[in-house]
Amino acid sequence: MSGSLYVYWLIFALMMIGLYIVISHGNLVKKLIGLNIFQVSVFLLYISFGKVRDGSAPIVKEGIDTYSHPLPHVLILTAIVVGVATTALGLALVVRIFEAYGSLEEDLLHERDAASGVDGPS
Amino acid sequence: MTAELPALQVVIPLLCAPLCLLFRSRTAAWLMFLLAALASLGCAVLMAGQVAGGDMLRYEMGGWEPPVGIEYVIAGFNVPLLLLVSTIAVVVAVYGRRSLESEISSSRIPLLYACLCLNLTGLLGIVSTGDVFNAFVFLEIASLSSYALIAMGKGRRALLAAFQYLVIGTVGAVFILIGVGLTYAVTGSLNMADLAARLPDAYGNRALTAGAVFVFVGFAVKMAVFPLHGWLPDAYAEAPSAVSTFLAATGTKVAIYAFMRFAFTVFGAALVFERLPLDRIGLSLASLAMLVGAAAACFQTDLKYLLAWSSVAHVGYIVAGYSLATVDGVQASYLHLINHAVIKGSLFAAAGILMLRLGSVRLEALSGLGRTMPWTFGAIAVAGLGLVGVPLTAGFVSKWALATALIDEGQGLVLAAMLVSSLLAVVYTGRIIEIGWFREPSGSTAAAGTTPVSMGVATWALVLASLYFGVDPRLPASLADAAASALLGPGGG
Amino acid sequence: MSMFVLMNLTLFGILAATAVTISRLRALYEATMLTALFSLVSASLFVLMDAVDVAFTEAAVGVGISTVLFLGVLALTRSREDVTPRIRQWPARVVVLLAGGMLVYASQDLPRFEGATTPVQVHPVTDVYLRESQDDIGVPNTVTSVLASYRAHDTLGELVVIFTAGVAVLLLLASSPGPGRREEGEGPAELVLADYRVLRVISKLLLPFILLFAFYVLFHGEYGPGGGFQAGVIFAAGFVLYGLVFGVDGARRVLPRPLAWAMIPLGILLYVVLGLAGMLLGGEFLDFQGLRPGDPQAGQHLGILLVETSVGITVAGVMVAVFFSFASRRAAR
Amino acid sequence: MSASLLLDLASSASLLVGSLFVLSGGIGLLRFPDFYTRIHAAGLTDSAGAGLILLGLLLQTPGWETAVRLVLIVLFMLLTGPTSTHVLAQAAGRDGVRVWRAGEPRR
Repeated sequence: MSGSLYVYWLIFALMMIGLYIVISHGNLVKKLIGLNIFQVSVFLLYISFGKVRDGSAPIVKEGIDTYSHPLPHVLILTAIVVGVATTALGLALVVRIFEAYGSLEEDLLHERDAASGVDGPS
Repeated sequence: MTAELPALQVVIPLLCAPLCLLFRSRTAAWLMFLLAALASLGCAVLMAGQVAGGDMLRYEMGGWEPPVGIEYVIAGFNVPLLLLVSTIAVVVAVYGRRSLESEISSSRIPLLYACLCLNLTGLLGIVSTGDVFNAFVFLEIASLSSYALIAMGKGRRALLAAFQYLVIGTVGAVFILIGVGLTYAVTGSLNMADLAARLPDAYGNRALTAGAVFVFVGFAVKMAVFPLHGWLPDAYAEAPSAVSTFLAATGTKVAIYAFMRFAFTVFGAALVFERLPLDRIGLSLASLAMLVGAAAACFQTDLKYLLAWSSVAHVGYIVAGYSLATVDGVQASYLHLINHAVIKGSLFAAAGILMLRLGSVRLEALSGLGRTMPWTFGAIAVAGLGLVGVPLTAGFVSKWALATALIDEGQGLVLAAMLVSSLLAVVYTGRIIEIGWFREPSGSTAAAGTTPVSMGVATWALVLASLYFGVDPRLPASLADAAASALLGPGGG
Repeated sequence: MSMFVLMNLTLFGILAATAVTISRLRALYEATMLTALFSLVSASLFVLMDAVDVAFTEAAVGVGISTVLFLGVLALTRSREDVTPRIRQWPARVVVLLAGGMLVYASQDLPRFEGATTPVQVHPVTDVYLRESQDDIGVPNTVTSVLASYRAHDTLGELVVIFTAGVAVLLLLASSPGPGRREEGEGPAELVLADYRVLRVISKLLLPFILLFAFYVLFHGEYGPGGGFQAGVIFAAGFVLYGLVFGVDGARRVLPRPLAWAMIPLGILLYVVLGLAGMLLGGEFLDFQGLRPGDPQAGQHLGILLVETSVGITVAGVMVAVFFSFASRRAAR
Repeated sequence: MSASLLLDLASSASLLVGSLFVLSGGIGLLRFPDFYTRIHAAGLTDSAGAGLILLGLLLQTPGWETAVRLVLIVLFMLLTGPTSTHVLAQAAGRDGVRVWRAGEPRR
């Protein structure tokens, strides 16, 4: 049984590395990179659900009977788009944050906020 | 035409968003948003009439029968939310015109209205859809637009708040994606009704259990349930006033609805409450949220932060209600959801008026408000009493229903937490009233222009609605009743 | 061990090594390039698992667009990360352990990888998508028919997401004055790669072919991997290349800003109007069967083609606008 | 010796040599001492390695449709690979990256 599960375990490991980067790193760009890795690994998980042994890409041709399932592919196409949309928005925020604070380190940003007064947005 | 309503109510706001971009004029964009809000309200009212008898509207997108295609399902469980979201959108459209103009540079306003339309589209889509993956897509529409809207706040902290929300929110969304994926692997389906039919065979499957956990954790992030509430205070407090009003009254509420929809009509109470101890976890987190949120609200020095923390507490009340998994509990929870949306909306709206006239919503700047701005202060005071749950306000009705439901189930500790939290609400509301009524006006308070009529009217409309729901709670109560019976009844989903 | 397993394991090994290295690297340019590598290798894995459309998109997006955006942002900000304080690692470890534990728990009951009788494969929709679609829609690439017809509403949502991102980026970057921003054209001499003659000649030579390829991908989506989204990204990539080599102003001369901005709402309007047309012709929203009265298959064909086109227009517009927003931010500094 | 066997042999040979080029490019990237020598190794992977592998595949294609695509890919790689290597080297030269001389430490 476990022989057929190796793919899932590998994917889970990748997902967790991504999640770890998101939470543990204080740099905002690095967080977004981690988010990317986390998302791509989840995409791999979905695609692995659709794969059939000896299947081929779900483009119908004469003489081919076994196809992998097209639905996960469609879902992940959508999810990739969502991912890049999030990345673009996050990066735009990063640029603005850097212009406003001069730093991208989360701890430093909070320090600078505290220094400028809790209620006194500049 | 009436058969097309489920699609139209989402498509019209969607269509308005690109039009805002094309016209690039402030007035035209505002009209578009108003049109979007009014149209969705109209559709919601018509659909409420259609499902009043306990019927269910199903709409097959593209003419493909589910589970092959995507369907929209409108029934008792989501009509109240459609009404709520679109009503708040109309109020915010009226309110926001002057408020946004005072807080945002004019070149950005058309884009901002486009984002508001998109946010409305996303929220309505999550509420109406009957497909789990489609719900994820619309959740992302709502989330992305709200990140952008929050970042438009005045200070630089708004940017940071938006970024933090983006990271936490995306992790939550990916969790939902993982959960949906695991469920899909076990059942092969994405349609909620189809899932509900197939899942009982798979009960006991560990992948399914884990999938449910991931979905619930993901939605808990979007709902800002303690301890995943970290993003909420900053996001709500730093956003532009009109945006805070809209998001505070709708954003978390829609996530809560989605949670209930997944829990009761997709995974089913048998999985969620028997195999997973979600009731106990929900009740304990809810109690903690009530205490922590209310206690933190007492220590805030800024009105918007105070209100945002109080939202954390009130999410706790709502979670406590449906975690009981009884009809009374869900009904109370739904009722509180509606009432709290109206009350919190009016409070954030009032805070927006203060922001416009005083340039600040720090509590010390409010001294003497009762004399300089009696109407706005009155709105804050009346709505604040609603937060506490004083009789004759909407807050009292739903808290009473919640307390009864808790007593029926013998949840004494949660009830105690609720009482303590309400006492703390007395403290923080009392502070505002004390500062506003008993202190002498300071220099900055005295120097203020006049409140735009549109903003005052919008704020008071919400306040009066909350009062009306307190005196005559038939409308929200009947909606909540229908919702609870549709959620828990047979064949839901 | 079969060839398939071997290739799988190798690629996963590369992925894991890349991810760990990214986590440890403090130089962000390098981390960004490795992220692109991560995307590329996962695209190879997608091909291995028969998801050619997904692989195509991941390669275009993960390796192309998002890498360019990351690099642009690094050029505007700092490219070095501070040392992560040890105290931050504990919450991360706890969360990762909890989530990972949950996943391992789940994996015990997951259906067998590559199994032909998993719930996913035996669900009735499989047959509809793979067999009946040939009669209902008649498009060989079933991914396209599911994407643009069966689940066209998801695709509309996807388009709205990318539209939202475009609006949000414009809201945050383009229309704001930014510190020290000057009028267009007066900015300090920006780094223009046009000084490199070989690069200039080659990119001019390639540009028409890139745009042509975008159209090929758009219209070939029914028969092979490809479709509106990939086409839009490739189309935008052509202009991004042009913008990188000849500067933002140079690219603006080729694709004026109002045009790029007009493309953003245009695609989405086309999509919605198409959906409403289905409604007016007596079907549901996004029902394409009535587009050609009497011939539902031809109607579906037309619908799918228009869906792909509208997706392509908006995606290209958003990508170009987003890139220009970042790039002109740089010109302004 | 039939024509198909000859084709197979030629294709295998070119695949093998191409793979060797890729391998040596990878080793070079790791072992060479400075920027210029390293991009030389990288360029080798791009042009000779990938080119030979594509040629090997071209000899194996069943129909002309695939062959046309492979030829296009080869052309594309022949245009882009050397260009990027060239631009990288030129940019490094402008930035004043010096060429490594024997005896200096690795950079």
